[in-house]
Amino acid sequence: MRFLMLFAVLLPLVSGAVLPLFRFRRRQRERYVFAAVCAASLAVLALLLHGPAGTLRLFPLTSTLIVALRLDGAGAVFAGLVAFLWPLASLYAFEYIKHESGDDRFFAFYTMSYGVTLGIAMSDNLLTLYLFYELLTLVTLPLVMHSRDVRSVRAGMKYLCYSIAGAACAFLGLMVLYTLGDPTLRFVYGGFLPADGPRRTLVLVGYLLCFFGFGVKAAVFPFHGWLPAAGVAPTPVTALLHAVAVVKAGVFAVLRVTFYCFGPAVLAGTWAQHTAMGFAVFTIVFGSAMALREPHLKRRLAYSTVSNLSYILFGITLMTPAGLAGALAHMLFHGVMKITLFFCAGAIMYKTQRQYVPELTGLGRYMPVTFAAFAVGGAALAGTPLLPGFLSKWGLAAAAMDAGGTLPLLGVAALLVSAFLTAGYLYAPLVEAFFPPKGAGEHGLAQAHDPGLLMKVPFFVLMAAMLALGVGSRGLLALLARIAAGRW
Amino acid sequence: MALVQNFPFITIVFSLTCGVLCAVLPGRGAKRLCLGWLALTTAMSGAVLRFTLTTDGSFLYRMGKWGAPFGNELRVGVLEALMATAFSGVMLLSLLGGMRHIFADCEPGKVNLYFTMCALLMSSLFALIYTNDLFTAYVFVEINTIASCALVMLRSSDRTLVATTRYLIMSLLGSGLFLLGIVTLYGITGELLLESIAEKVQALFAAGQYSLPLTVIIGFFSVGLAVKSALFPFHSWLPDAHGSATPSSSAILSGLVLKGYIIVLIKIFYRVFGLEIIVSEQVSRFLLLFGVLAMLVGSVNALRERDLKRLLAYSSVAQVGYIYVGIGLHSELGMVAACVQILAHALTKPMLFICAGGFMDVSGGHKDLAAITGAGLRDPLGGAAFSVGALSMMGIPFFAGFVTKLELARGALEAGPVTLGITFAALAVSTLLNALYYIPIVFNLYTRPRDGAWAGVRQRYHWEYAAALAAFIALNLGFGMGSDWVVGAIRRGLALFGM
Amino acid sequence: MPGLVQHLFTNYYETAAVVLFGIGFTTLLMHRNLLKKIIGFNFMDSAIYLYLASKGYIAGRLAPIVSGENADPARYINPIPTGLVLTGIVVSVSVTAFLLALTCRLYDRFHTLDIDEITRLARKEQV
Amino acid sequence: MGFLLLLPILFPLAAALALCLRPLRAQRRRRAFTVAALALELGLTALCAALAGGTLPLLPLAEGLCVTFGIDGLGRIFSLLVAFMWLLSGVFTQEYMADREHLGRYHVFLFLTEGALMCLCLAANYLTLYLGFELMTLCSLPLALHTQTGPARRGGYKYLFYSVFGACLGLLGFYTVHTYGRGTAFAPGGVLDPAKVAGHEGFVAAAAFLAVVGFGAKAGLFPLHAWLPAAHPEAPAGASALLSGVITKGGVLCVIRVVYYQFGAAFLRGTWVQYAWLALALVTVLLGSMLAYQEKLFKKRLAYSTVSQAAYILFGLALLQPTAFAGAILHVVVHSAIKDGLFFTAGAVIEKTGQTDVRALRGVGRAMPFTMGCYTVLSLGLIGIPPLGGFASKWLLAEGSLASGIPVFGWLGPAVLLVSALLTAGYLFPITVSAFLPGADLDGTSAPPLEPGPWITLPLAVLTALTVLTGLFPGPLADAAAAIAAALC
Repeated sequence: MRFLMLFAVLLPLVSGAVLPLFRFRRRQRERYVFAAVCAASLAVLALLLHGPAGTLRLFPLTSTLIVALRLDGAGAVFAGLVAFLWPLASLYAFEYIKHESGDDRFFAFYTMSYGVTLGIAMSDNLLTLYLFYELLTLVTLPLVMHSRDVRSVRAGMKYLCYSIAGAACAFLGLMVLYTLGDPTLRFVYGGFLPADGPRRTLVLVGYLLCFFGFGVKAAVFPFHGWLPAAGVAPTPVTALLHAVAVVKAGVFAVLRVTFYCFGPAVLAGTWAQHTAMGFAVFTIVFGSAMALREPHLKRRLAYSTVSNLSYILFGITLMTPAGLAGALAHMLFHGVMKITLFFCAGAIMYKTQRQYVPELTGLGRYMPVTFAAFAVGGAALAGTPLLPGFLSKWGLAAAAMDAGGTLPLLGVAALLVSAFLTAGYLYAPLVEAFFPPKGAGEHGLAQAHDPGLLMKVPFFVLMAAMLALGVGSRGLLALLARIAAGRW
Repeated sequence: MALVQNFPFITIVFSLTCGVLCAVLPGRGAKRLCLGWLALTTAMSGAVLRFTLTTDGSFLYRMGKWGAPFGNELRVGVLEALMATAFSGVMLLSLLGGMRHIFADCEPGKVNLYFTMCALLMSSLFALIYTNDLFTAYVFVEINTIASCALVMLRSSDRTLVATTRYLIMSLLGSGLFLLGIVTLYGITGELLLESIAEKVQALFAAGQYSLPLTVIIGFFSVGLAVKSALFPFHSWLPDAHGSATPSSSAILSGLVLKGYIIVLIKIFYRVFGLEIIVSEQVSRFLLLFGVLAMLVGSVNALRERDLKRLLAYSSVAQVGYIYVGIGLHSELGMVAACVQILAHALTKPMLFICAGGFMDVSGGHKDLAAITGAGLRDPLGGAAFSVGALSMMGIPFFAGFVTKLELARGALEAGPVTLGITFAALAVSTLLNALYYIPIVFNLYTRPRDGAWAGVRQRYHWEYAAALAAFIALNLGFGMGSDWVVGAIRRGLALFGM
Repeated sequence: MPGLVQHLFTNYYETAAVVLFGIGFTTLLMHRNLLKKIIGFNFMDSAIYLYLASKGYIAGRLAPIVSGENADPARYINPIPTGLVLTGIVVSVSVTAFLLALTCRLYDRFHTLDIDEITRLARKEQV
Repeated sequence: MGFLLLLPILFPLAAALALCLRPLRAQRRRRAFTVAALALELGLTALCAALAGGTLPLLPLAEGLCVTFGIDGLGRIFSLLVAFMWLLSGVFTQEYMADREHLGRYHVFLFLTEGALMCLCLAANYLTLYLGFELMTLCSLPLALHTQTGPARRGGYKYLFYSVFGACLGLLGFYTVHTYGRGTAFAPGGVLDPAKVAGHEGFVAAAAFLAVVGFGAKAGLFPLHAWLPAAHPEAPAGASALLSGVITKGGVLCVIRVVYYQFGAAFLRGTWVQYAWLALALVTVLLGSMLAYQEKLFKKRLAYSTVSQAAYILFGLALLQPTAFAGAILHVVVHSAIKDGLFFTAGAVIEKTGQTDVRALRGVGRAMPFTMGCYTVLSLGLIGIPPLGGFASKWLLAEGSLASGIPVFGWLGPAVLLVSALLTAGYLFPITVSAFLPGADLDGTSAPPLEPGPWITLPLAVLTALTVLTGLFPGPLADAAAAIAAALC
């Protein structure tokens, strides 16, 4: 079973890397990519069903620092999410990318990032995580810069700049752990730093370095700028990477650092926790507010991601098992919801070349499936009961209320304000699309229609998934609670 | 005395001889002799390294059998042997990798002189590594200077002429200060052997005498060697010299020559003054400060540079800054980090320069960033090696640069809060800057040029180029993954220094 | 003050060396003319050799080439400083030669000895 | 008989789905289907009200989160009210909107909204209530937006954002109850756990207040009332009637559930929350009346009137006193009937004459005697003239207020109610007067008869009758309300 982890990580990496060598035609390439992605996803599925398998040590870098894989509860959540969404996004990408050039390069890196993301999920220790984290930046950069025009290159440089700076800071935090904690950096639930160890200030500064360093990918407030800019990438990339894989990798890394390295025992109640939580709370409101005033649909969704990622960070920085459970739930649910919304935005762009919210006027009638998916996703994200967003927000808020204290309560307030703003920025496009002003010109709409089957299938699957998660995730939530308590 | 113990002396002296022989041989013959000899010295240094590791000690080698206090001595420990092995290996690979350019760039009939200079340079590097007295150090510093200037100049163009002149003048200033330091130290102590000076200096220091002259002397050594190793703010000559020379020269100069001087400085700091004095004289503060500035200034300049080789040269300025930061941490861990960086950079930068040469081959001889667009596709091996180098420079795990970052951060964590803060900030910013100029280049390398320029051009691989790059890649990865062994060796070496 | 003056006059070798070194160093640094730079460099080196030679000689001791019954190292002058001076002279001669050769070639090419001017011209040509 | 609870909720959804899948384009068939379905829904609701009991835990979403339905006295009253009003509105719509656009969409959302309201009425815990509230907002939004004109869209947006904002405040109440209570199932007297609350009284009280304000937004409670006059008048009259007459009562039901069944009347009695709430309610009463008084657009005037009248109910609830509670419940029913009727008349008048300004309605009484007659009766009821519906409820409210013994508000309330009643007369009655007695200068003899058809007049007649009946026999309803109140206060 342990080697299955290696298989899941290496298969997409290798098959992506060698893809350009084959000089495929389009159909062949699609089959090849889909086969590789599905095989990796099946491997992940098998791993999830099998439960925790031991550690697979790959390469020792030094006697203590070892690149190793291990799948534990938190990793399984992330891996499961990614494994579920990647095949869907691939289907979507096959159709979407048809009219862009450079398919080989695109799919090569697209497949490789899958392996890297799984690597992050299955990291056994912080070093391995850091390694894959850096790699993720590098393999996703070409995807951001895919179209090679000035805007995308600039966005790519911004992305690179933010990510590398973040990783550099995180590395320094890693070194603090390495020196003051366990030099193997192996993840242990509850952390491996002694609770009353020496050099507390350094420890806390190290935590903040890690938090903000990894937080860059999680788009926490002062470091969020790259995410809306990166929206120039092709939509499958924005949807999968900038709503799920990359940003969740950042969140996941913060989770690992908080719960599995420094440990709540060391951090809870310190100024470091308060700082981190303060920034998360602020970002929640900030991201939503920015989304509300952003007319460009994809950038609006990106700001929404900024806000929602901080929901998760907020749950993590509560540093209670309940908070972690809420965070994990939101990590899962947000992934499903946001990818749906991005797919919708992409389908609209693909079919009508419209990118701004006011341009959506009246489209609802012509692209019913797309907008139905948007409606479901939007309602879910706004926190309507019976859809998944409500559950995770409820979990987060309940955890915060249990934790008590000014900042957590402020966080609850931020969640509510953000829910309100979310409704504002997601329902508005829907109203535009379904209830256009009377007599609004409908020219150019006639040829607008729902995208082809390959893009529609993900819509249906995702809608079904959202409904299912909304009403049937009791067992899942219980499992997440167990994971969050360190019992998996 | 075991046979192995003669090897250091043999490598030095026979390198000189080899240089002389090369001067009278025709080009191809000189090449064969030089390469063969370098392979042999690598093997011999390796043997010495093995010997020191197994005996776990250092030994002295007296040249001319004169005893202290008069003689010239070599001192061989783990660290010296390690450096010698690495240096001669890198020298060999750098020459191999840039061989085609050497023959293309040198004036016909003068190719053998290139190998002469290489042999002389190698000899001086060995001597700088092994020397145990200031006299030998001075002599070989000068040989080193002249040989490296000649290496720059042998690619005959106006640009190299000017660059060589500036390089030479700066070097002369540096060696002048170095010599002044030696002389002043001799004036106070009357000794030239490192151990003997150390004894006297310790006594003087303990008695509180001559504290001002001692400070001035440390200043002479530091500034003199800093000029020669292009520490900020004395780096202005470097981009010209390294940017305009033939790829092998750039590789050797960036990878080895700069480091040779730094090794001398480390020796003087450790074996003459001892950490205590260095710390109390606040010299390390300055080194740290200027190291940090070098890291930033070098990188920022590199970021603005559009010429690949000059960019790499500026990157060297930044990388030298890392070494000085390590020294400036004034702790054992810091010194380990400095030594690691010497090796890591010696393995990485020459590879990048050789790649730059390869890219020039497939881009019509141009070396500005716009011209090499897509060069990675036309020269896949070069592209791969350059990518490895770039990742190493960014400090990604698995690559050599990561070990430096790791050790430097470890060293910084032992220091006080201010030093820690400065070093951490510098590390973070520098990592970022490195990524910002290396990653776009790598990206550019794999972008097909829009205008279809150089379509159909492919690198015609010669075994020398291919072998050199393959070996560099392997060494870089090996260093990154086997750093435990290297760091352990360095630590033992430093312990033998009398830490 | 009188003490200092007296010191300066007693150690006249050293005083002269320091003055010479100062002249050489400033010439090397400040002058833009290559030839003057080379001369400055020679001044500087000479100053060092003077200083070293004066330091290396201990009155009343034997030159290390004298051998025989007085083989006690304590009775010899250390030969290394002298060797250092000799080596230094060799080095400086060769470096001077190298520099002069370079200067010739630069003058041939650019018809000027001003290093800044030369740099400027070379850069212009490149562009 | 738990599953019976699902019938009134799921049946409208099924009807909506059927309409979605098979749009009935022919007017006759759609008319028959709609009326039959709404009547059947009323029957199902009655069946459910009569037979069902207990609770039905339906969907366990997570630990401590389960969508649960149940029925009690309050639920019976509200669900029957909803089903009844819906039927009338459905009937009214058949003629009123016979030739409008997007009728299929309108009907689908009409059914969906009914289902959402049923979910709200039959909710047995906070989660289900919140679910119903959200669904109600989302499903009724298309009704408000229906005409897609500029003002309608603006009003719709306002409606959406005010409601969502209110829901967010309600959600805070949910979180609070969940944290400080013994679960969130509705129980008379509240579920707060004193042991958990101890030390956090201030926060819990604040959360309760915010929840009241939030849910109160749906009932037009100041300061979140501004959406109501913007959204209600722009919808088709059938929808305005439901929005004003019934959906505002959804907000009232939420307030009742949260205050009386979650936080508990005892917890809030005498606290600043109660006083602030009372103050807000009274301010809204006056504000609504005055704004209605100076408003010239007919439907907008009615919308302001709703603001004022719904605040009567909230005032009664805020007193936390059994008599006032009974009065509030009574007023819920009465106001529903009257406001529905008034909007029907307004719709009919506007539809037939094309005039939206009240000043242009001179002499309408001659053209539409029956409609305006009903209007007169209904407005008398709203003013509170005995023996019509409004009188009994207002009487109970005033009585409860005086009996509550709350300083200042105890006597200020009735005074404000009185002033508001005068204002109500002031803004409703002149229309009647000018409709029937236009003055000598208007030549009314040639006015063609504009009386609408039976699909409009019938619901109007029913509502007028209901107004009279509740005025004449308020007893059973008041007793039922008093019985509920006894357990709560």
